Amino acid sequence: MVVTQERETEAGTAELDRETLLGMYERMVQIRTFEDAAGKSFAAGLVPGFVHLYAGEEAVAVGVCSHLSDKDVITSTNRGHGHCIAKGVEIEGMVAELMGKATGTCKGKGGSMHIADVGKGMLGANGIVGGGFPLACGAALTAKTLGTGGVAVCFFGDGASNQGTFHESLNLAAIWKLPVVFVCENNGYAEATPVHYHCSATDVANRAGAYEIPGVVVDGLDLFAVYEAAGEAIARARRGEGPTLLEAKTYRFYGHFQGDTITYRTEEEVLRFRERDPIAGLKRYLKEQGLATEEELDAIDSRIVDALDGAWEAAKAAPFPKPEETLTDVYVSY
Amino acid sequence: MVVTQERETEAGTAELDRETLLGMYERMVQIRTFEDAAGKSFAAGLVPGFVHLYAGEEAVAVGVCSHLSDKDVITSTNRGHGHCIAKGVEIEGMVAELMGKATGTCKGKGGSMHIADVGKGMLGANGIVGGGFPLACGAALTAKTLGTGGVAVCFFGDGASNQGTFHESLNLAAIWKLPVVFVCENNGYAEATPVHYHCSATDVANRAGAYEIPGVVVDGLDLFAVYEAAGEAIARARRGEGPTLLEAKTYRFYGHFQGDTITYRTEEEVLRFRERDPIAGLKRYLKEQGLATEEELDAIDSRIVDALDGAWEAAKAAPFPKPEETLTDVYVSY
Amino acid sequence: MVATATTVATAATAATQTMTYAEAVREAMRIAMRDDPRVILMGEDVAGGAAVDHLADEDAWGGPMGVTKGLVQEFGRDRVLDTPITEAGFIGAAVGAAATGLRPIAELMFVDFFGCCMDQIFDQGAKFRYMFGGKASCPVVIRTMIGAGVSAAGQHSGCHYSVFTHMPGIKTVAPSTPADAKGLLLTAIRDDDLVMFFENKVLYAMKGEVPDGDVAIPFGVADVKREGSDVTIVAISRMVHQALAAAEELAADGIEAEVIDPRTLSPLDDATILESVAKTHRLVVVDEDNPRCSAAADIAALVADKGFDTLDAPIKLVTAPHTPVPFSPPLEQAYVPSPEKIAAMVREIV
Amino acid sequence: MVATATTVATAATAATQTMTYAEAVREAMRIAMRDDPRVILMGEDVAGGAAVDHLADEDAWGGPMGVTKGLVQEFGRDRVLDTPITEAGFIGAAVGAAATGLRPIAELMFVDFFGCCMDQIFDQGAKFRYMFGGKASCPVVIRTMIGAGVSAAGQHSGCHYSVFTHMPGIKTVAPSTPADAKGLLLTAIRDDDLVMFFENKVLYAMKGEVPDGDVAIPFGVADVKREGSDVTIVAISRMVHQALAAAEELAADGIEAEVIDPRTLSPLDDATILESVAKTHRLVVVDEDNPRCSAAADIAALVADKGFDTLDAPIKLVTAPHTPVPFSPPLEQAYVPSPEKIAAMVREIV
Ligand SMILES: Cc1ncc(C[n+]2csc(CCOP(=O)(O)OP(=O)(O)O)c2C)c(N)n1
Ligand SMILES: Cc1ncc(C[n+]2csc(CCOP(=O)(O)OP(=O)(O)O)c2C)c(N)n1
Ligand SMILES: [Mg+2]
Ligand SMILES: [Mg+2]
Repeated sequence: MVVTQERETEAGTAELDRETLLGMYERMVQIRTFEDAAGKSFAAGLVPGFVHLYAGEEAVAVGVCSHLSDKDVITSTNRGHGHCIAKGVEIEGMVAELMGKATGTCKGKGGSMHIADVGKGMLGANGIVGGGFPLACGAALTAKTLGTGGVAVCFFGDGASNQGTFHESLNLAAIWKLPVVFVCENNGYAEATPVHYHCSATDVANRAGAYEIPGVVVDGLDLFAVYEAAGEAIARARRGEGPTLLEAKTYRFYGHFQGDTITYRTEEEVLRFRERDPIAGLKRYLKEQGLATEEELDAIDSRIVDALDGAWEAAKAAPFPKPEETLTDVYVSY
Repeated sequence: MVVTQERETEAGTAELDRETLLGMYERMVQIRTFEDAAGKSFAAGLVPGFVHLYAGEEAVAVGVCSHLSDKDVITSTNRGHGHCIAKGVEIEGMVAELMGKATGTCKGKGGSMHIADVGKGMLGANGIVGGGFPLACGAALTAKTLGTGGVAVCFFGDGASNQGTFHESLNLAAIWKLPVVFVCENNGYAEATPVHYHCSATDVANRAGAYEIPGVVVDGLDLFAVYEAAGEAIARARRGEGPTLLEAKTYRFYGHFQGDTITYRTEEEVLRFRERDPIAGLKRYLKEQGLATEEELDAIDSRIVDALDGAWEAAKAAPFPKPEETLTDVYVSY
Repeated sequence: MVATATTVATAATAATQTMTYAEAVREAMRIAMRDDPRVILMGEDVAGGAAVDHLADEDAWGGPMGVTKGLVQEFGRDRVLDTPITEAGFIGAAVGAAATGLRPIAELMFVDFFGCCMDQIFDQGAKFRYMFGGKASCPVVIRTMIGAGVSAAGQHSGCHYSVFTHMPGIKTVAPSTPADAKGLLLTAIRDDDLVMFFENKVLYAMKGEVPDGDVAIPFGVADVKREGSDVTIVAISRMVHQALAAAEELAADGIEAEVIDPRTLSPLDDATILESVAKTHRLVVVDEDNPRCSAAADIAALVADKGFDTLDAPIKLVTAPHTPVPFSPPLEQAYVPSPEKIAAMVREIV
Repeated sequence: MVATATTVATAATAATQTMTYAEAVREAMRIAMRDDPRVILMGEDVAGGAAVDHLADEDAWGGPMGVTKGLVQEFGRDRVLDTPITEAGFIGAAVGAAATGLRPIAELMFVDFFGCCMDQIFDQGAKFRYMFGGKASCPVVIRTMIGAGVSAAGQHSGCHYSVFTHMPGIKTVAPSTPADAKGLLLTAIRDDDLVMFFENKVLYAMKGEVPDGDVAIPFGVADVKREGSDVTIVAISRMVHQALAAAEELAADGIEAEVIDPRTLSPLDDATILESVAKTHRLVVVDEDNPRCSAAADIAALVADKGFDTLDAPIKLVTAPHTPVPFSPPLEQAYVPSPEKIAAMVREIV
């Protein structure tokens, strides 16, 4: 049942025009830049709470979400910034949210672990490992029942693959043929625990067999590989043929959370993956294919940096919510 | 990973001497007799609460538990009478417990769904579908940590195979190589819902692949098939080689609970399985092989009926617990 | 709170029909499902016999107690969904569906099973709106059975509405009569928040007059089930009937008890309780749930603060003991607050 | 209850050492694990870096907050077990192990995750003894982090000990100081029942004098953290320190508050609370948990019954509001009861 996709970087790009490619590049750089800045701002004491950075995994969120529109819903994890950006959540609001400002996506009530934008089909980062699986089934059930043509995508980590909700949701999605794709971001670790210890399956995608649904392993550092496999899985879901379990082997460039001493990984391992940086890879490809020059890409990068700097400046200047805001938004009516 | 055991009824009986065989026959008849009587007593208003009967599935409990001693622990389900009897819980106490008498196994506090006898390694019937999986892992962890040489066996239904605890426990048992065997009693239904609807796997045992542990399907109406497969799985667990998922295809002769109108099964289906009655099969085998005469078996049957009648008489005569007993046994100390 | 006492009065004057509590629950679902295609029902065997070829829908279970019987016939298997035994999965799916456009009714067979799916309830659905800055809602109703009295023993007899009342973002409803069951469930299904709806299994067979048609009862409006001047008894769910029986017994001795049914615990109608205590100067709270951190304690704490100056006697609680629910009938009888115990407690303070 | 005040007194006179609350927790585990080979520790990254070849045990995480750091070095990976993220699985395994001969300490990283494993706690482990007629016990300790104050937001900041206090068969412990943390955890580990042990994350860095050696503090014995005659403040966990700060503020105005730390909520030391109220005639309960069906309400209900005749004023509660925990620092500050709010509430009734 598990298909490991072996592919040339060139394959599958035929359908991708320059504009789309540059759009994906832009999103990936947006995520990277956002995360680097979030890390620095955390260290500088500007961001309270827990912060889990997505840098290194950009190809997954972008490769998947490039197939989605606002009517499609994603669920996310505590490492959710990348999913938010890839799904079109506004950077300004996200930055303000990290700082707990009134102008934040969630008015400062949610913070890094709970950024959500339901209008954009982003059903929330999630502080509960495994919390998103049933919710994604629910979003898919809505799409199916109301015939919206939408799909749901559930992002989750290798560690989450051992939660009971994984099992319950994949079974439910399979028997109901729900339009949902389960995307495992296997970055090798759940906190300090390596996947080969915590997970009894060599590949998480191998678990698809238990539900008699397709399981696919792709190189999560390769945007095209992710894009292609996600495209197939999402198309299958839209056709009403049910769920797919897609596993992207990826890596987080930072620690589990900011403050992690990362004693459990070797310098050598980190470097090995850093050398396969998905953004650098895409950049190389775009230049080699003559789709963009170094200067054009630099210009995109600068634009993103400027916008992000602006977002941080705005967030810093923005007010904190008023204390009485503590009491609102609990119920629609009470 | 899934092995469907094809076998001749004769195979595997070489190791079984007459005494053992008659012991297993006796246990199976004990269970059947117990369940028939429980059903009648429920209808007569002698047994309050919910009652779920095990008749038809005797070969599973007996085939498995014949490999176990008191140092081995089982967890059970809401259909637990058969497991109790197979694990050696006293019939007198069980009957009294069904009636809620002070002389019951649990002093009348538990009832049908919570009969337990920890000293006998019976960690309780369980009113929560899927409740036993983690507990069995815990019992196995005790055996492993203290080096008792014991194993744990978790009995569960086809319906329970969709609970999150199934997944979490099989993964945990696999990575820790716990001495535990998960025995699925696939009787085709979870309440009124057929397994082909609720379970996305054709065989529950197929799910073993997700944990890279052995998965075995056996004919649960065939005592020898169960005995043999369980023996291998339990031996493997005792050798420290980790868990096995064993699925016994079986059938419940009664409804889900007493009072069930059973509209969801056809008469034809029920008859087809009744014809394969595991006790009748064993009886035939014992006679054909010259291991016992009709008269000898009848004598066993009568002995069991007499003992059971005695147990019911005793239970009827026994006192109910005193109302103040409501307040005891909550804590060891408080 | 938009609810007004007028709404309730209107309901009371409408034409009625005699039906059981179970029928009233079903009737509310039927009305709401006819009314709004976004309302779906899901749970274990709520239809029954899914994918059984030979089974006519009218012969399907409709839940283990038959409460949802007949709904699959009218609404079909796309809106009355049998689920596997997968509480976290399907309750969470109901929550996710509610956040994205449906208005699901999910049946958690027994409240005792909440431990299998609580994260999806209190930590996901109930918190979305707040954590997301007011930009989400989760209009899901989780119907669930509570109550001792049928020897269902330690894992099928609890109440535990206190646990849900404790949690912000959840509304909790515990009807004591067929009329309340119907009217409150209609409100629950149309409500935009996450509602836990507690049905007492012992009351399913109880008959009562139920207003015809689409007559909802607002949340946060207690019902004075009996007027009285000597003591206020606040009682929840089935305990309303135990309290009314106690009140009859007391009346024979000239003690007039006022019996208040809060009907919804969150929101709670503080005003009606406080007004009654201001009149009677005495309070007994009757709750079948375990006593610690209970709804009974919660109501006592309310009155010990806001009603303290009107109190003439200690606030008394009559609750289940701090024990699991025992199986044996005499033990279970000792476990559930009885009219005798309630009456005796009232006598202690009157 | 075998506990006596004498035991406490002995503890107080022993030689002490200054250590943090986190160190005190670790120290208790170390002592108990040395003492009894049946005590094991399990949880997510409680060792850290399981099966990472190059990692020396002294460099392993020891939990996300480092609370269990060093234990794997001394006791090895067979007794300090890293688990997958599988709360129902490993908490349930701890429960099953406890029922069959081990004495596990299981770490539920944040109490907010209880929704992932509650069935195994309240419905299995806590009920075994009762349902099995007194013939089983379940000596497991579940350590878990509570509390707002570090912007951990809506799913990592709750308290919710009320939910566990509500449940029969569970004991609940919420230490407020390093000394109490050590002494109570030692008792918890040796206790034969299921114990929920709530560690406040904001207190981990707090330093205090802690008695040397194996000095346990019995359950069910409240500690009077400050004596006073004008009002009784019962405060839980971190709120003890907020209450003490309020008491200092009030003392400047000549109001002497008695601050009582129940230390264990189940069992609860009713007597100490009632005696104090009998002396001060006034009660304020301070609880960081949400207010409905809370431990605060529970204590208020106790006193509104048994202490009613000694009360001269309404019982006041200072709690978190009925909302999830907000992320933004000014909101979170408004959420947690402050010394100012406590002092103001005391002034309302004194
Ligand atoms: C139910 C639950 N258990 C534990 C945690 C603590 N926790 C947060 S992230 C994390 C690791 C998640 O690992 P993985 O799923 O691989 O995702 P990654 O962090 O690698 O992206 C853990 C244990 C949690 N937030 N929720
Ligand atoms: C958590 C939980 N959900 C639902 C139920 C209600 N229930 C009791 S038995 C049962 C069916 C179990 O089916 P299966 O696992 O196949 O076992 P069988 O009854 O066929 O032996 C259900 C749904 C329950 N007891 N516990
Ligand atoms: Mg990971
Ligand atoms: Mg079955």
